[in-house]
Amino acid sequence: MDTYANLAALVLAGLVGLAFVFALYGAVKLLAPSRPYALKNATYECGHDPLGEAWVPYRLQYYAFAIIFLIFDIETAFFYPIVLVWRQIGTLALVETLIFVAVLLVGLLYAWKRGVLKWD
Amino acid sequence: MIEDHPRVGRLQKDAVTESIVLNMGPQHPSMHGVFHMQLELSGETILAARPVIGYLHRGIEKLAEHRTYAQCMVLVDRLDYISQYCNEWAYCRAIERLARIEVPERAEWLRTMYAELVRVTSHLMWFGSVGLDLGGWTPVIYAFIPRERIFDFFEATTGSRLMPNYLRFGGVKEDVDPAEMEALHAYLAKDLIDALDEFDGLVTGNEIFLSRQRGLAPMTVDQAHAWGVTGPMLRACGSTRDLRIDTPYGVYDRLDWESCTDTRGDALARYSVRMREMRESAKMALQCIERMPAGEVRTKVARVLRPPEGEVYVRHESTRGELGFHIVSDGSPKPYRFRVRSPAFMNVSSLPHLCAGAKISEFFAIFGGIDNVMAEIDR
Amino acid sequence: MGLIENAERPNFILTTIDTLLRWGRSHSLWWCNAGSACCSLEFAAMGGARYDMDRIGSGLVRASPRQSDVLLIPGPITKKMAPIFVRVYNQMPDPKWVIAMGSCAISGGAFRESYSMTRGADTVLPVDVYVPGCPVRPEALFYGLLKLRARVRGTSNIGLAHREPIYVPPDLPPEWEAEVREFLGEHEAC
Amino acid sequence: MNARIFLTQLLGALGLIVILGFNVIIMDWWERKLVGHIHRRPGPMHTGWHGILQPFADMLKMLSKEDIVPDRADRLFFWLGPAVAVVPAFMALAVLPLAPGFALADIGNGLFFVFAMQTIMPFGYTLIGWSGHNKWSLVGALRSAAQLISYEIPMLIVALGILLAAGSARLTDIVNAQSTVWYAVKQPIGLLIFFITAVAEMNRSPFDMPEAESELVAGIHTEYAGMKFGLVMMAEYTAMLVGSWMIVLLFLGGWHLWPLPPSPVWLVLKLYLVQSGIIWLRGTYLRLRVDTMMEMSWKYLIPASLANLMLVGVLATTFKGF
Amino acid sequence: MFGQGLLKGLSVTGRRMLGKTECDMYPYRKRVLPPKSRIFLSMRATPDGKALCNACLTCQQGCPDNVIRIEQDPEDRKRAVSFRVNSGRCTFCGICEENCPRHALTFTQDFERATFDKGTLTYALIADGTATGACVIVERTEPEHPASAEGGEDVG
Repeated sequence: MDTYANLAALVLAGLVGLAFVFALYGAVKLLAPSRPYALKNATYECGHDPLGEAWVPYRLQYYAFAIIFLIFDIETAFFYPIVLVWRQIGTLALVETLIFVAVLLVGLLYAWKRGVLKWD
Repeated sequence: MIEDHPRVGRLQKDAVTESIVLNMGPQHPSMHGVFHMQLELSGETILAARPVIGYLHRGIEKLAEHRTYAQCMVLVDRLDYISQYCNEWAYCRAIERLARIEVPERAEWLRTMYAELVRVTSHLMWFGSVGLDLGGWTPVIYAFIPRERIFDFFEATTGSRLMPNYLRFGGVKEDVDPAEMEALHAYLAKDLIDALDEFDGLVTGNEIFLSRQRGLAPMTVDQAHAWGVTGPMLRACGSTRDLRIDTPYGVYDRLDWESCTDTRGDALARYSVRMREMRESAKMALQCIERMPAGEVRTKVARVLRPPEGEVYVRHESTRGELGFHIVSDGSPKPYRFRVRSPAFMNVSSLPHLCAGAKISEFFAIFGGIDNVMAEIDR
Repeated sequence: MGLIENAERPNFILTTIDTLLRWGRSHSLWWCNAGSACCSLEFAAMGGARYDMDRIGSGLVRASPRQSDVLLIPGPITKKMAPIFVRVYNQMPDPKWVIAMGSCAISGGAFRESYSMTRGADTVLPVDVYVPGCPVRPEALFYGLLKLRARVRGTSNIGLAHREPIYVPPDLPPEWEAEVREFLGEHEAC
Repeated sequence: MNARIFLTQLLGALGLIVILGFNVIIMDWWERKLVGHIHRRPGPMHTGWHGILQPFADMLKMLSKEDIVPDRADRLFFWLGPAVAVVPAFMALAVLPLAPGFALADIGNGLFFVFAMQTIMPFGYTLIGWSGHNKWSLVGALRSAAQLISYEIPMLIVALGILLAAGSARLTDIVNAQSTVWYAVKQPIGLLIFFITAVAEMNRSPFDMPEAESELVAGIHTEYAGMKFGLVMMAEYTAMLVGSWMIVLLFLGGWHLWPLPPSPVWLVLKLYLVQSGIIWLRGTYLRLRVDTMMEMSWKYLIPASLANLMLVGVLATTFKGF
Repeated sequence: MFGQGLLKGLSVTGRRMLGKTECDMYPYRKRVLPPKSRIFLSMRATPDGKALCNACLTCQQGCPDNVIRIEQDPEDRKRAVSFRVNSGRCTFCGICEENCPRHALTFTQDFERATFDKGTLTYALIADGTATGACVIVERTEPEHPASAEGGEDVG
């Protein structure tokens, strides 16, 4: 019961937050003048006509970072249960986690040595 | 490098990305005026940079041909509005050499003092804008505090904070009140040095700042000569060229000072040269106040000057580098040809070479180190 | 919609809202600075510790015109720069104001006779406040800002949409147009 | 579910809006004031008593500014972006306790809920930046995404150390575990790393890459005018509130201030002290370079946070009382 | 040690945060500008409304920016009927003040001249032969110093 009430509260908070944002949009609609014309709605680029498109296949320097990020994010999810019951398990948890972290670190080190961790 | 790996490299080549062309400026917060760079970016890396200038081209050189020599002083002030006294002095020297006008002793001392003071304020402005470019708001506000104090002196003695119109052919406009000089002496000797120490504490030793400047955009002396780079930028690559020593003028040969140089040639070297130059200039201004002889400050010159026919080129160490005035006279009260060799223009010509391959955020660190003034570049 | 601007005639609620909004606007005029020349230094000094325009709520210099209220023209408008200023002005959201700072922006000043200059900002933009000086003292600009605040606070916006036509960017004089086009043509080719 | 609980929760949610609005107003004023005094100038001064009405004036002005939607922008995401940035921060506020158990939803997994919400916020920033069809904001958006993926991990790993010590993910339990000694004393390295990553996650200087005023004109919100820009600022301040609230709860003992009796006053006090510290950083430092920032996380913070976790693990295994 | 510079910076700003501010509080307290400060071109006049100007046109001809317009009295060429200054063009270089043989021109320190109307930037120092309110009233009618520009020739 308590869990459901909490969940409902979270959903409610989200809805109220959205309502708040849209209430502000509504207030702007009411209070602000609106005189759009082509030059005003044109893209701003330091006072020039933009050359070319902005939505192009843009080069992401952190493509490799993103993959390592995924690995580490999942790893934290694996950590989560074990740290909660750490005190019950004791030394075994420490040894197991150490091995896990060592493997991860070796991976990170490999990526580092390969130069993946260089933003370029 | 990941690209060197046979498989990964191929993958990256297969992923087709496009470069975007970005107009940076003229309406941009850290373009120090209305500079316009067309950047071609791949990701955040600059592939090519094309500077576009002329947004502040006011035609000063042409306007000057329609004004008398004295009236040109107004334009010369506005040529480089951060180092006005240096400009005025260079122009006066050109005309004085052309018309063979003697300058009284005290006037030379006064000119030297003002030129060094303006070097301090100019470098303070540069320091503030470097801080602003690198994302800090505090340095620029702090830099304006000593600047305002020196401007107070300028205003009290010459009548204007920025555009003094103070130097005259054959001297300066009027003598300076000794009380003002006393007050300035007290300020330069202690408070300014304290402020500079504070800047060092705030920025110079800051690891974030060092990580952004160290080893960035190195330049060798040969490159600098090839691009016509002068001034603190040139001295930062190891050259000792300083017109105040090489072709002495004013009273520089009688002052106890040394030219600041660095051998690293990177952005940090340019920074440290300018920071040390501020202290040297303050020291020189102090010596000028202490040793200044009494006497006349202005020789009598016809109100409408008609220099004899001929031409002259004068080199002057402005705050940004070698400022040259080439003036051709045809004997009339107006210059026949008025041409300025602007240091900032030459310095900024090195920008496309320096920033190719840099990141966007590195670009601003490089650009700040050049210390350009658009008014002088565009004229 | 624009409740205030499109209103036909004032009533109690509208005037109250209008007064509130005018108060808000006048106390938070943010700058759009296209720092062109000497006067922009004095503008920077006005943000500095001695004058501190943040005291009256105008301390934010927004880089993007979309977020600013006052376009400051701190120097000469050359013919090459004029289209840029017009574009930046037009990209600011309404309501917006323009301050011409210094002789160059008022009339061309020292460069009035030059071939490459416009003779003042009002040839291309609707200027609200003229601040004379060359360069303008920070205090003088501060006074100009106070005057603008008084105007913003004192002018009712009710029914403005009916009274004032949309500001149409002026066409550049044909001879400049040709020059600008010529320049842009070369420029885009590179 | 009965109506009374619903009404209470609705009131609570509205109360959160009050907290959010109050925080934005106070922080807007306090930031300008504090940065002003760092700059040796008074900051807002003449709008009300010491400029206290300044945020209201700004808000009224933003409400009455024209709302520009560029022609080439993606209209839907242009509208949605600020909402995606504000709402998660708002939902995170719902689980943050002000006093023992006094939160809108004191859920058992509160710690990770807050992290989840903090992770959604940069999506909002990315949407904001991408939707404007402006190159400046595009660069800012991608920087924002890069920042997220770099600083998320050390933050989570440091939080694992707290979980390990507290044995519960309920925020109230974590705070109550610090009734005698704060985790700031037990895990100082953790506090340092968490502080750095929290500042980075809330995009504050010296990690304000997505906005980067002097580099990318106005960064992600270059095309945002009027109240939409105000919403982005609101999201930023709320993120700052959530981030410093987490620091206070996890490391600074929440409502505990030994030897004084626990009270929400201490929590609010600590909250605003931490936020003032973040503003102090802004007044002092230059911006990091974006690649330095990324490498700092991967090369230093992640190994350090893993080491911190292992250290805490060893200590917890060795000393039962830790 | 790494971090030393970071801490140093914090100490600098922390000290400043607690120190005094540098602000002038402009609209409430006005700083007295130095008397040499060139802000507002005006003219010396006697209490009975006579301006010191003798309409020699030196200032008008020497002005780089055509700021000054003087209209001479056709009967008495030493008397100006009107003397108008367009401060919207002025660069405040002080050449007019310096060249004035009678030291009639002077600068006052009134800088609060921002205006909504560009036309009001043009003001008269002499209108209808008498000095206007923009003039500074002085007791002496004779110039303080003999003309400093002796030996100079008129601007051609």
